[in-house]
Amino acid sequence: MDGLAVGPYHRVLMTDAVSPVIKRWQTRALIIGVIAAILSFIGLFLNRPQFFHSYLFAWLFWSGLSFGALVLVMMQFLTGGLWGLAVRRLSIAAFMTLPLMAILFLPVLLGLHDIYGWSNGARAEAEGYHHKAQYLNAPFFTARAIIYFVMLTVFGVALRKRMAEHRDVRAIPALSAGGLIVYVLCMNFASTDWVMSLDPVWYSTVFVEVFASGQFLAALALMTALLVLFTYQFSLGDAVPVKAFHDLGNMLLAFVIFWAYVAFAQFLIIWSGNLPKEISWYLPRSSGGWQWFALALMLGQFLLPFALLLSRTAKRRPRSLAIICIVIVLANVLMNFWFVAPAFHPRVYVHSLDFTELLAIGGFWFALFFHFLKQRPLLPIELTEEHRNA
Amino acid sequence: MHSRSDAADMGQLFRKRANAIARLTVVGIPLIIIGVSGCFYAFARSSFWTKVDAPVEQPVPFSHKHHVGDDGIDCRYCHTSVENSAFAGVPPTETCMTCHSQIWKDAPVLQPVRDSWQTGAPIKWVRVHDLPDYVYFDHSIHVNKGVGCATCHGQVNEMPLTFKTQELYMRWCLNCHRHPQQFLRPKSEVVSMDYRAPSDQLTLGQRLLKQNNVHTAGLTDCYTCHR
Amino acid sequence: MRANPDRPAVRPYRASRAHMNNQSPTTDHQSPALHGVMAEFTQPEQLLSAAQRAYAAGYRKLDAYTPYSVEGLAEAIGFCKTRVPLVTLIGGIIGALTAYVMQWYSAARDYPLNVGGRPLHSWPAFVPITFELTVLFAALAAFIGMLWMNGLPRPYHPVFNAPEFKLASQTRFFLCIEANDPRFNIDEARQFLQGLNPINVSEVEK
Amino acid sequence: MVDQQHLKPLAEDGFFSDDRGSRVPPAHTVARGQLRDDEQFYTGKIGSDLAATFPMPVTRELLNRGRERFDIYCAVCHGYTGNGDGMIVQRGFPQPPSFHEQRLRDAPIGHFVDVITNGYGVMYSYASRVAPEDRWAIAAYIRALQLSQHAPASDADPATWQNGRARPPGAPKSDSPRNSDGRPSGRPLPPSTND
Amino acid sequence: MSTEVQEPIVAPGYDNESVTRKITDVVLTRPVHRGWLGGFAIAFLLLMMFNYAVAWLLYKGIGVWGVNIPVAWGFAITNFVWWIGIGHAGTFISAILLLLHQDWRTSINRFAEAMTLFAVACAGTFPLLHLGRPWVFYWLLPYPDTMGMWPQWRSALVWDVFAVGTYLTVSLIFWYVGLVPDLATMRDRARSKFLQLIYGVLALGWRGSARHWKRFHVAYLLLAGLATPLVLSVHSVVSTDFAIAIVPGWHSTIFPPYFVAGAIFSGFAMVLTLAIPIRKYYHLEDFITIKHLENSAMVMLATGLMVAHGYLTEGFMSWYSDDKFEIYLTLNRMFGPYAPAYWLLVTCNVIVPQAIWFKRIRTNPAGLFVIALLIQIGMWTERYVIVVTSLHRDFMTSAWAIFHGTRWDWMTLIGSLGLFATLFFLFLRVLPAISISEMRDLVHKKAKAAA
Repeated sequence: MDGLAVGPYHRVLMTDAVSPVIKRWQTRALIIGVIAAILSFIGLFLNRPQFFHSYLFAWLFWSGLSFGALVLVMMQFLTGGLWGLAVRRLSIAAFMTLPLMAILFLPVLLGLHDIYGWSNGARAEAEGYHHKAQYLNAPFFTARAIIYFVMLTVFGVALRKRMAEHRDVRAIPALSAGGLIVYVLCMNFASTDWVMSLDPVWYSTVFVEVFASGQFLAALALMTALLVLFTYQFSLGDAVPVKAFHDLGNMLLAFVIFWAYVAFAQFLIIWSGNLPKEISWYLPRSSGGWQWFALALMLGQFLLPFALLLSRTAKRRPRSLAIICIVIVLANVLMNFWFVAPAFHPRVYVHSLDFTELLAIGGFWFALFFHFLKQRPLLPIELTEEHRNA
Repeated sequence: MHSRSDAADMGQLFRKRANAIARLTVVGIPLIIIGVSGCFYAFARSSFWTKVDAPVEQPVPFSHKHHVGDDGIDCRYCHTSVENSAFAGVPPTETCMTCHSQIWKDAPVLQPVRDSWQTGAPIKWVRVHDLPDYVYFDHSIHVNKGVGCATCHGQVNEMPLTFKTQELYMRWCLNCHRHPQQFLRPKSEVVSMDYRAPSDQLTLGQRLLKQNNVHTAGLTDCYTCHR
Repeated sequence: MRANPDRPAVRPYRASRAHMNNQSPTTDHQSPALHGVMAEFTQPEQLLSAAQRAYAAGYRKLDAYTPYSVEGLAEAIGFCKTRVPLVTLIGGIIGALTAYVMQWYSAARDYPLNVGGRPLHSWPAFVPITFELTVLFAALAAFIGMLWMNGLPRPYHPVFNAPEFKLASQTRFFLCIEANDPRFNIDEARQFLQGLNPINVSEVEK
Repeated sequence: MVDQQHLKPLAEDGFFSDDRGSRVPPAHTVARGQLRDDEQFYTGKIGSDLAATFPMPVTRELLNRGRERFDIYCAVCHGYTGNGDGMIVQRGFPQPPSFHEQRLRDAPIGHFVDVITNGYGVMYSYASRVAPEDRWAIAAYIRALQLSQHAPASDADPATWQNGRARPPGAPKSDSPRNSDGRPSGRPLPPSTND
Repeated sequence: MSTEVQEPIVAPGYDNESVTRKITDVVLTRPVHRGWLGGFAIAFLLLMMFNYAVAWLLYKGIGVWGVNIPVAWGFAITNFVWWIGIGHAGTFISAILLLLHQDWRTSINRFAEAMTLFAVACAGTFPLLHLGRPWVFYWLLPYPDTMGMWPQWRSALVWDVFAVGTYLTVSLIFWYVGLVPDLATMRDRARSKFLQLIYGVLALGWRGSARHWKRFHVAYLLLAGLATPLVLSVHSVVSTDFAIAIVPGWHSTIFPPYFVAGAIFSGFAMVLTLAIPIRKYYHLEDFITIKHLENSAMVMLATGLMVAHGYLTEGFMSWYSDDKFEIYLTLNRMFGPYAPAYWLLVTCNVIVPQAIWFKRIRTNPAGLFVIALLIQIGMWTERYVIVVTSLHRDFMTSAWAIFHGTRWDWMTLIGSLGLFATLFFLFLRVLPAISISEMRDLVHKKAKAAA
C-alpha cells in the first residue's frame, strides 16, 4: 500500500488493498466463533439452564449492536452530519448481520422454558396475569420476533441496496423515517418480550428507551472505535477529518447523557413510587452483589465517558476517543448482563458460559460484519466532499 | 479633556466616570439585594415584629409581679385548666372577684372588673401568646412532661404587665423538641418561678426523659404539632 | 449621529487634539493622552491579514474591533487561550457541591424528617436539584467570568473617540496599535498602518 | 391559616351579643359524661345532711393530691397550716376561721366539700376551679391538718413513739420544710406509688 | 444524502450594511404602525383581564377556580405545563441547533429565545398563584427561616422551583449575552440621545474587541452546552410532579422524555405561530425563509411522533400491566366523561401533524400556521387530560368528581396569552428581533461560499 501515488482517501476506496486484511480478520473471527461455540455447546450438556441464561445475555448484546447500527444509519440519512458519514459504511456492514442475529435467536426459543418463567403458563390464572398470559406465550412471542426481524431486515437491505446502486436515493430519507418508526414500534414490544418479561410482574413505559438508547450507544461506540482502528491500520491519515471524530465524540457524549437520563428517570420514578410491582425490577438488581454491577454500569456507561468526553482534546484525538468507546462498549456488555443475570441469581453469579457464548456469537457477528465490510469502500464518497468544503 | 459635543461626535457616549458608576452598579445591585433581604431577615427577628419584651396593653393593668411575685399565688389558682387541657385558661371575672370583692374593692383601676361582674359581660383580655391556628399546642402535655411555665413564659413573677419573652417561631419550638433534655425539670418544679437549672442539666434531662416517658423520636414529626 | 451608508468611504485624516497639544508625541510614546493609532477596513479578511502583519512586525499591544466574531482574529493578535471554560467548570463544581451538601445537610442532619419511609439521605431525590444548581452556577460563572475578563461593563473607552468608530458595531473593521506597546512610535505606527491599505488611519486620544 | 375559621377557647366572637365564643351550657342540660348523679360525691351531702364519710377510700395519694390543691387554692387565705393567716389575709382580706377551731374539727367531712362547692360567707364558690374529686382530696387534707395539731396520743403506736420514730401528738408537722411565711420551699412531696 | 435542491436560509444580495439596516429599522426608524398598535391593544386588554382575574383570585382565594378535592390541580397546572413546554423550543433552537451547527437557526433564535423567556414568565405565574398564598413563595427557597424548616427535597414540586428558576435565569443570561453586541449596534445607530443612553447602558460598553469576541464566543457556546441538558431536565422535572406520585395516569416512567418531546412539539408550534405573521408583517421573508418554516415543521413532525409513541406505550403498558386501576384509567380517558378532550388531543397531536409529511403542506405558511395552532390546542388539551382525568377518578368511588374550569379559569388562561403577547409586542418594538451580528457573519459566509 505504501508508495502508491494516490491520496489517502483513494487508498480507502481501493478495496483490493484493504479487503485482504479484512478477509484475514474475518477468518480469525470465524475461528474464534467456532471454537467458542463448541465450548459453549459442551456447556449445554453440563448446565442446560445456565447455557440459555448466558445465551440470552450474549445475544442481546450482539443483536443490540446490529439494531443500533441500523438506527445510526437511518438517523444519519435523516439529519445528515459528519459524524454519521464517517461511520456509515461500517454501520451498514454492521446491520447486515441482522439476518444472522435472527437465526441466532433460535436457541432463545429453544430455551424458552429455561429463560422465561411465564413460558409454562403456570401463573396465567393468577390475579394480574390475564393479559400477560395473552401476550406472553410461546407462539405469539415467536411470531413477534419474526415480525421484528423481517421488518427491520427489509428496511436495512433496502437502504443498503439503494446506497450501493445509487438508485432511488430520493426515497432514502423517507425510507429512513419509516424505518425509524418501525424500529421504535418493534423495540417497544421487543424490549418487553426479551428483557422486561424476565420479571413478569414488572412493567415500565420508558424501558424501551433505556433499551434502544443502549443499543444505539453501543453501536456508535463500537463503530467509532473501529473507525479509529482502521484509520491507523490502513494509514488513512486525514481521510477522516478530525472534525468527524470531534462530532462523533459529541454524539457519544449526547447519547451517554441521554441513556443516563432515561435510565435515571426510570429509576427515580420507580424509587419514588416504591410500588411492589415496579420496584421488583430494582430490588434483585441492587442487592446480593449486583449493586456493584449497577455502580460499574453507572461509572462505565455514564460518569467516566461523560467526564472524558467533555474534553475537546479527548474528542479530537482518535486514540483517546477509541479508549472511551471501548469503555462504553464494555459497559454495554455489563448492562445486558445486569439486565439478565439477576433474574436468575439473587447473588452475584458469573459463569464461564457467559464468556464463551459472548465470544461465540461475537465471532460470528464479526465474521459476517467483515464479510460485508470488505465488499465496499470503508468511507463514503461524501466524506471527501464534506472534507473539502470544511 | 474634551467637551461633550466633541465626544458625541466621536461616538463617545459616556464620560470617564461612567466606568466607575457602571462598576459600582454591578457590584452594588447584588449588595443592595443582599442588604434588603438582610433587613427583612433582621426585621422578622426584631422585637418590633415579634413583640418580644413589649408589654401588652390590657383593659385592666393586671400585674403578675404583684399576684405571683409578691402574693405568691400559684399559677394554677387562675390558670386552672393548664394541667389537663390544651388551653391553660384565662380566669373568669369570678376569680378576680374572689378576693377583690373584699380588698381593693373601690380601686378605680378595677372598675372594669366590677362592671364585668355586674353586667356579666366578660373582660376582653388581649392575648399575649397567640400561636397560629394551624399549630396544635397543648399545655397539659408540656406541663406534665416537665416543661416549666417559666421556660416558655419567662419570669412572669417579675412582669408588672405581661409580655412575651420568646418569639414563638417554629424554630424556637424545634429548639426544645429536638433536645428536650436541655429544658426539662422535675415535675414538682414545673410551676416554680425560682427554679434554676442545675449544672448537670443534661444528666438530669436524660433521666427525666425516661422518667416522664418522653419519646424524642416523634417530637419533630409534622403531625406532632400540625394536625 | 446616525451612520450614513452613502457617505464617502475615505475621510481626510484628522489629527486628534491630543496630538496637536503634544509637541513631540514621537519621542514621548508614553503620552498619557494617546491611546493608540487606529486603522479602518471594509473587509474582515483585510483586517485579519493586517492584524497578522502587525503582530509579525512585533506589535503586541494590539486590538481589533469588528461587528461580528471573525474567526482567527483573536489568535492573530496573539490571544489564544481564554479561561472562560475553566471558570465555568469551577462554577459548575461549586454548584454541584453546594446543592448536594445543602440537601444532605438540611434533610439528613439539620432536620431529619421521616417522609414516607424514604431514607433521610435520599440520593436519588437529590439528583435533580444538584443538576439544576450545577447548570445555574456554571452559567452564572460563564456569564460573570466573561464580563469580568472582558472588563465590562465599561461604557467609556478611548477607542470610542476614534472617528467612525460607531461603524465598528455595524459594518467596518478596525485595528488599533496601542500606545503602551513597548515598540510604539506614533509615526512608525501610522506609517505601518497606512501601508496595510486601510480606508482611514487616525490617532485615538485617551 | 394563621387565623382559621374556628374559635380558640374563650376567644371573642361577634355571633352572640355578649361576644363570647365559648357558650355557657343552657340551664338543665347535661353534657356527655357530666351527669352528676352521685349526690354525696358531688355535693358532700346525703339528702339534706352533710356527709360524714368519704365516697372513696382515703389513701396517701389522695392526701398528697389534697395537699397540692390546698396549697394552690386554699392556702392563699387559709394559710398553709390552716390557721387562716394566708397572704391575702395579710393584704386585708377578712380573716377566715382557723381549721383548728373545735367547731371545724367537729364538722362532718361533707362540710368542707360543701363550702368549696358553694362558698361560705365572703368565700366564693370554688366549683369552677376545683374538681369534685379534688374537693374531697382537699377535705381529707384539711382533716390531716387538723389531726396534725390535735391528734390523740392513742393514735400513735406506743412502740414507735417510744423509739422516737414518730413525734408526740401536737408537735408541728414538718415532714416538708417550710419557709418562714409557710410556703413550701420547693422540695418534692413524698413520692407516692403512682407519681 | 438528499439531492433535493436546498432552499436558502437567507436570501442572496445582503451585506453587513443592509442586514444591519433591515433589522434595526424595525425598531429605530419604522413608525408605530396601526397593525402593531391594534395587536398591542388587544394583547394589553387581555393582560388587563389577566390582572383582573388574578386580583380577584388573590382577594377571594383559589376557590374561585373550579379546583377542589379530588381534582385539586385544574387549569393552573395545565397552563403551567403548557407554557413551560412552549418555552422549550426557544432553547432548543438557540442552544441545541447551535451545537449541531445548524446555521438556519440564526435568523430565528433571538425571537425564539424571547418567546422562551415570556413563556416561562407566563408559566411561572401559575404555580405561584396555585400556592394559595403567593406572597410567601419564598418559603420554597432554602434559607434559615424562622420555622427552622427546609424545603422538602424529596418533593418534585421543590425540584420544579429549582428547575424553572434555573431555566429562567440561564435563558435570560443566554439571551442577554447574545443581545449585547446587537445592543451596541442599536446604541450606535440610535438617533436620539435618550435611546443612545438606554442602549448604551444595556450594551455595557461593548466595543467589538477581538479578545472580547473570543471570550464571548466561548461563553456563548458554553451557555449553549449548559442550556442543552437544561431543556431535557426542565420538562422532565415538571413531569415528575406527576410521575413520582402513585396516581394512575401520572405514575408512568416514560413521562420525562415524553413531556420533553411534547414540550418541543408545542414549542415549535408556537415558533411557527409567531414567525409566520412576523415575517409577513415586517417583510422578513428574506431572513425567515420557507426553509426555516419547513425545518421547524420537520422538528414538529418528529417530536409529534415521539408524543404519539408515548400515547401508544402508555396504552399498551396499561393493558400489559393487568392493573385494574391502570386499565380503568385508560378506558376512562378514551370513553369516559372527558372522552371528547382525549379524542381532540389525539386528532390535533397525532393525526394533524401527519400532514407535514407532504412537502406541499410543509412549505405553505398558511397551512403550517393552521397546523401549528391546532397542535397548540392539542397540547394544551393533552395536559388538561393528564391533570384532570387522572384525578377525577380516585381509588375510592366516594371521591369521584367532575371538574370544569370556571370563568376565572378561562380568564386566567386567555389572559396569560395577553401577558405573553404584550411582552412579545414590546420586544418587537424595542429590541432587534433577529441577531444582527450572527446574521452578518452568516451573510458573509454565504457570500464567500457562493463566490
